Amino acid sequence: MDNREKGVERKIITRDDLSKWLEKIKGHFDLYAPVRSTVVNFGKIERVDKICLDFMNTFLPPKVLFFPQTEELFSYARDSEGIEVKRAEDLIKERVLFGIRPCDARALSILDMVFGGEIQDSHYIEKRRNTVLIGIGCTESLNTCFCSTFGIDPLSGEGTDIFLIDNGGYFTIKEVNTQRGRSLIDLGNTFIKTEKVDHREEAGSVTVPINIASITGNMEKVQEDFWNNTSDPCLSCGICTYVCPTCHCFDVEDEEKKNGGVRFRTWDFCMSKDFARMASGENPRISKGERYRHRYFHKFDYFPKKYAVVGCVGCGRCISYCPVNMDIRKVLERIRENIQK
Amino acid sequence: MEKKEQRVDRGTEQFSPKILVFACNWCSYAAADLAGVSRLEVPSDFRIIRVMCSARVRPEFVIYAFSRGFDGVFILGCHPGECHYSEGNYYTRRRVLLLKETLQFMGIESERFQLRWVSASEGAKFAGTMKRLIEGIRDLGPRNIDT
Amino acid sequence: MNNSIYLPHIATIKNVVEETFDTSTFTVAFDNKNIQSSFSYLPGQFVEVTVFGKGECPISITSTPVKNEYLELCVRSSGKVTDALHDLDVGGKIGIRGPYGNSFPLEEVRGKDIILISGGIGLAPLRSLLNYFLYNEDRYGKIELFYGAKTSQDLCFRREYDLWGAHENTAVHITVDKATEQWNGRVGFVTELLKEAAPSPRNRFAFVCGPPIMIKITAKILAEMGYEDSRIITTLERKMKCGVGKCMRCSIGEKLVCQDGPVFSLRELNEITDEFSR
Amino acid sequence: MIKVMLQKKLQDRVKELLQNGTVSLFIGYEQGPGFVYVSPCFVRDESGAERLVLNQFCSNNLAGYIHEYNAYNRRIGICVKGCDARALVELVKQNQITREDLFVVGVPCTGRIDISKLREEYGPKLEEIKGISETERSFLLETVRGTKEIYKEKIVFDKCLSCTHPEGFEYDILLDELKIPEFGSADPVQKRVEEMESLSTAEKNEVWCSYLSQCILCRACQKACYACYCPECIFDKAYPRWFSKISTTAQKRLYHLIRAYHLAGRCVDCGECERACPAGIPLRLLNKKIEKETKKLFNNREAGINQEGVLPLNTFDIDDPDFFL
Repeated sequence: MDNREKGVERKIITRDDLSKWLEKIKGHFDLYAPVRSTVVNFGKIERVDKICLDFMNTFLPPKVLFFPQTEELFSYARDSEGIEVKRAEDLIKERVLFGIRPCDARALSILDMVFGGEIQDSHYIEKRRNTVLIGIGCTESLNTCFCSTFGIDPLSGEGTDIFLIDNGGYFTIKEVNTQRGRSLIDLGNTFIKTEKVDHREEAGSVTVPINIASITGNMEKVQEDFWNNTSDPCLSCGICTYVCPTCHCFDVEDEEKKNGGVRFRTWDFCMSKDFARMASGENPRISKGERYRHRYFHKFDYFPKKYAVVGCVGCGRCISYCPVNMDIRKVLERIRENIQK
Repeated sequence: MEKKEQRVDRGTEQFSPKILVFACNWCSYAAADLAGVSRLEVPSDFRIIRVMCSARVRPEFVIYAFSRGFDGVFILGCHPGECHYSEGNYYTRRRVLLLKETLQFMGIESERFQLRWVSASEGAKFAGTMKRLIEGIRDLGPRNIDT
Repeated sequence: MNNSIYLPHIATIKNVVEETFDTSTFTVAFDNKNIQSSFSYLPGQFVEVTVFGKGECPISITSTPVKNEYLELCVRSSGKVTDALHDLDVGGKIGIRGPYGNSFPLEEVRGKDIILISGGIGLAPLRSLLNYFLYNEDRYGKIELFYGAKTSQDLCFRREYDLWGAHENTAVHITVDKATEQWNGRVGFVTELLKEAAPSPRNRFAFVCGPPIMIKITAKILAEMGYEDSRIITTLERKMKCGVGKCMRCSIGEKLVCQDGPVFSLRELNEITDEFSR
Repeated sequence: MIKVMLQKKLQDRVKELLQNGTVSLFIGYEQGPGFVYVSPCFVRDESGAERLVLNQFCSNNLAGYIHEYNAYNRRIGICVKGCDARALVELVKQNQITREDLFVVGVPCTGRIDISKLREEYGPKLEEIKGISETERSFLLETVRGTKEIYKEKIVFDKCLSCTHPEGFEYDILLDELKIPEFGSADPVQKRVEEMESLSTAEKNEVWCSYLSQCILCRACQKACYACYCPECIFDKAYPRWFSKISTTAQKRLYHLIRAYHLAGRCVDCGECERACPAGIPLRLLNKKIEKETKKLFNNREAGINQEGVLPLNTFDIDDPDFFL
């Protein structure tokens, strides 16, 4: 399918100019973008030429920037008079996150609902408020991508402030969605040109979507045996939850130092045996099957019931990093079959 | 993010290390007592934990101590053949040697982790050993504390 | 920026009463008088108690919100935080945030007869409720407490049974699983006690709190007696961290114990498709 | 061609085993997401045997599952390569299972393909690969764009380059003769250990810090290990707490040190930890170092080769080295 349009007027920025623009942004904001070491991850940029643009999906999702693996909640100091509690000082400087994919942008909007709402988690919300998102569309895809299942358009900048599309030699500025986005564009005015280009807008081919509507809401119909059998190869490690852009379960731990200490919150994974174990020794999810079931229910049943959105965005990270190659798509397909039975 | 914690004795301007000592109840703990009773000069930079046998010290204890920022960990036990439980210290010897090598490999100087034999009657040896070992740690300087 | 929901307020332990060998009731008050006077809660709610350096755990409030000068927390030493709490003496500083969770349906049961069934430390949240009922005696009908513990040494709030029983329209039935020499009361499980008394389900609500297995058995017995699911009310325990519905640790089905609970009617629990109903 | 026959042979044998009740569970491999991705497969009835696959991508060491499923099953059938049998030898030696509880199907192996190496050799589009066959020296990948030949040495796991099998292990069935494949190059890990040893402590620290900065404490390395079977893991223990999830370098170092040390003399070098690691940390380095030291210092043989013997830290020798005292 060639939907290459000829001679369409578009705002574009060349690759070289993009670096200059980002350099300029870096002068005003803290810039975060994908960097490659053994894996590609979002990191703070010291030098613009370190930014990795030939990535598909980062190893860790962008949630690390808003809900880090380990985050200080507060510190306390003890003296003869008592205890004083001091909230962790979060970032004040505004940040720009460059290179977020549409699936991850959706994931952030899901996390917004979790950490926002009636009771606001200020640690997350403040970081979120202070960050401008520059998205990049997916003109290519991995064979693990299945975002279209959840109605995500790999070429739409929903949830981002600015949305670019990589056209090889240059980037098209497809969307500028917010005031904050516009002010960033203003910074790059000298680099952004309006030109007639042979406009190419092709989404990467994504796996055939799964009929998710038939699954959510019907999860109860799945027999118990199914979970025990499906979870058999699972090692109960934390990879799938840690690399998941929407997983948000956390643990709270104190670290005592001399005359004070710090309380941290850390990521936690529900596949861990002691995730739900109480002090009394009672464990409501003692078997691997029950924990596995809980993970799927959280994403495809509890999320829709509570926030009216599925807690999965089809980024495919859990598929690519699973040490035993368990495939969430395959499991969903089997759940669907099981429901229909 | 490596932080170097400055622990300097105000009086002597000398680095005062944080050291943990595991001492066997039947020998070196008594030796420490003896050293004290005999009013021998012993450096004061260490904290001592009494264990029932040097083999009681699980390697995790040592690794944990290092993770909590200790500059040195010493185990003191009975001389070979004199273990109260007949052979505990032989096991310790193996474990310690292997752990020393592993620590070194992971970037923690093996000199920071030491094993010595001190019997109950060797108060002077205790004082001398501690002095020498702590001097060794002073020479190494503070450990890079992981944050 | 001191607006984090995770910040505890400093409170001081004012008094400690030993209930059993591993359970004590702590009377605590916030250091900040304004927080203390504005701290309002209802029976059934809980607070997150911080022992600094050890961590945080959810504890149900056992005092009744008629006096705002202090809070009472009945705690069994069963983990890192609760052990550390027991090590603290009068004057010790702890952190408290809350109150969290829903409360017992106080309005719904107005004018009704009530039975309270509890085992062991499960009396703690029910004590708050019982005292609330007794304080507002005119609004409620006959109140009966069925309480059981392993031995007479494991009974909590021993000093208060007579006080409760002295009220008109109130009955207190105590039983122990295993008799010791000092005990001359009833011996047997609380469920047997309940079966014998067989309070009629007419115009009556049942509140159950205790170990999970006891809740399950009691709920079954009550159902056999003819109690409707919606009239059997229980309060649950789950591992909890945040208390405000973010950490997802306390979920039973799509419900979160910290927000949608800890008080649930059996009907609500039966609707949840999770471990509990299985 | 031979491979396809073996796969059929395996399916038939498993069907038979389940039919006559010899085993109640068979652990093998099945197709994962794409031809090159293989998942462990748990077969409980004859019809499931069809799912089993056997090819050069079947690399998981399935021995890790035995401990978990042993209690619920009368007898477990398991598919092992020569190297995985080492884990079985160790599990028996460590009194975790009895040999009679297992039905061991030995499968021939000429080197297993490391997906990350394959990705480097072939490129990222691994889904194009639809089939595989092999010659003496190379693998022939059948792809949508024709057949591609890649030398074995280039894409097999490091551990395969120094393949070892246990001595005199009795398989219940052998699908084909087990041979130790020979490759032109040697396992690079030994050399890397030596390189690491030659660095100064500060440099070592630096190298590890850079590795550890990638670690996300997901503990996949531990869960994938056949030898991590403690009912209550020290890292899970709530009270006393040895390990917290606070992801500092200190915590990560503690984790990796304890994990590696607990495997002293028990590590069979199956490389599952390194394969499972999503961040690409070379964990075999640490295991190999410990193996090397136990060999050098205590004259200990590699784990899982010999069916007799005691774990090196469960014993001692009066003449153990004491130069460090």
